[in-house]
Amino acid sequence: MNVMYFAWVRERIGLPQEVVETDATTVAGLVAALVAREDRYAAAFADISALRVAVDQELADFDAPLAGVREVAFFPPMTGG
Amino acid sequence: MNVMYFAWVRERIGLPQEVVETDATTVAGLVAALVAREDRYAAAFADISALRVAVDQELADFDAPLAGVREVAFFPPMTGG
Amino acid sequence: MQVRVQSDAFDTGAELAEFAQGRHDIGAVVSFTGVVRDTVGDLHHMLIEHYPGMTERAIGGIVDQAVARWALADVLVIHRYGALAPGAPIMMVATAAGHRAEAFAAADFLMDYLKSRAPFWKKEVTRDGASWVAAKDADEQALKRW
Amino acid sequence: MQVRVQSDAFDTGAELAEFAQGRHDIGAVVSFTGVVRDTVGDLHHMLIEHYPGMTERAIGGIVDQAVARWALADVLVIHRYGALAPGAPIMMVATAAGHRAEAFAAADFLMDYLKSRAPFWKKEVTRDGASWVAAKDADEQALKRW
Repeated sequence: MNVMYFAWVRERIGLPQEVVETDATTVAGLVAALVAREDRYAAAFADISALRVAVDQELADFDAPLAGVREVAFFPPMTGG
Repeated sequence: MNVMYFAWVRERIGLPQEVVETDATTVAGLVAALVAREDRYAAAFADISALRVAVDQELADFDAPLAGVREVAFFPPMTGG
Repeated sequence: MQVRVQSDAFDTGAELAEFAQGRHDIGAVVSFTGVVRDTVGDLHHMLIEHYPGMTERAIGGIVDQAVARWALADVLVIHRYGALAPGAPIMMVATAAGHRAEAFAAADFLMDYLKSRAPFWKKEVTRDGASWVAAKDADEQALKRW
Repeated sequence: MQVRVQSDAFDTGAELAEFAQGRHDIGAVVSFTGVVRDTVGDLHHMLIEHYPGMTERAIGGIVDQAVARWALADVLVIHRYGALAPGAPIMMVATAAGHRAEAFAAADFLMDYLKSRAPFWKKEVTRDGASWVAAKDADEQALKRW
């Protein structure tokens, strides 16, 4: 699955997107798997309440299922307009 | 004093403004004096609740005093914008 | 702050392009344009009558209220009178502020007050005759929001 | 209805001059323009990041909601991304409707949702460094109005 990072999440992790192979069944499971990898992921996901997630380009919750999902994106609250 | 009429008040009375000599001490007194003059005034002032009045270019009530006033205007509710 | 009462046509886009131009301290610009509307398709033109002198005074007072109430960097009001064709801009309001809430609220306020407290009267002239546009109760009610 | 997400600059005045042009069935046009604000005077530029694909989808969904809710004759949304100079327009919204209440409400609604539900992120670059603009609680609260 394609995992994307935006704004300061992208900066902390150090890349805009990557392909992730995972057995995780929910977004929260994916976050746990990423956090376990390296400190930079742990730093980016330290405060999950400061983050938003989109699943296949729709805003979702962290308990959203990953079955059939092609793209997950993590980012801070949006500041458009 | 200068008395002005706008919109359908002007059309009913048949003129945009006139100089009126009056002993009336309030706007309501001025209206009574005008209504006593001719039918066209009576027609214009038939329903006072449908009219608004400005005294020296400020919106006022019908019981507003006329002492020192130079200009009174009668018109229907405004439809600007 | 600028108020213009005129019979000449104006170009909303050109006015807005000029408005608050080159200012770096504003974050939000809101504009409203009122247009001659011909719902049924029988409108020949709209006639707008006004009360010279009182018009400028009334609009100035309404703008002063808006400026006292919200932190506005600039305000523009243009209102036409005379004969206007269907589709023509009747009037416009523009507000500039630091943030969007102020710019929106001030423009909305200005419109509510210009609608019911600035001495303009509209008459619709169709092929079949002419009639004065009646003020709406809703417009008078709208003033109570502020 | 038109949505454009672009790095190119746009001219609010020119866009508004084109918008709903020649239509005789509308009475009210409201526009909002968001401008790069430099309050302190130290801003070099603003960087706007976005999520291509999701951005268009999110804005389209927000416009659909507005169209479902108010009787709108037309809607325009333009939002830039990339590096923007102080004073430059970031984005604009325009709404056209029969009456002012609908045009104002729809523009206000679109702005509240674009602010917090369209995937854009702003970073301010000053001489001293760069920092991401934090979302405001008030912006999230504003959504509850609708």
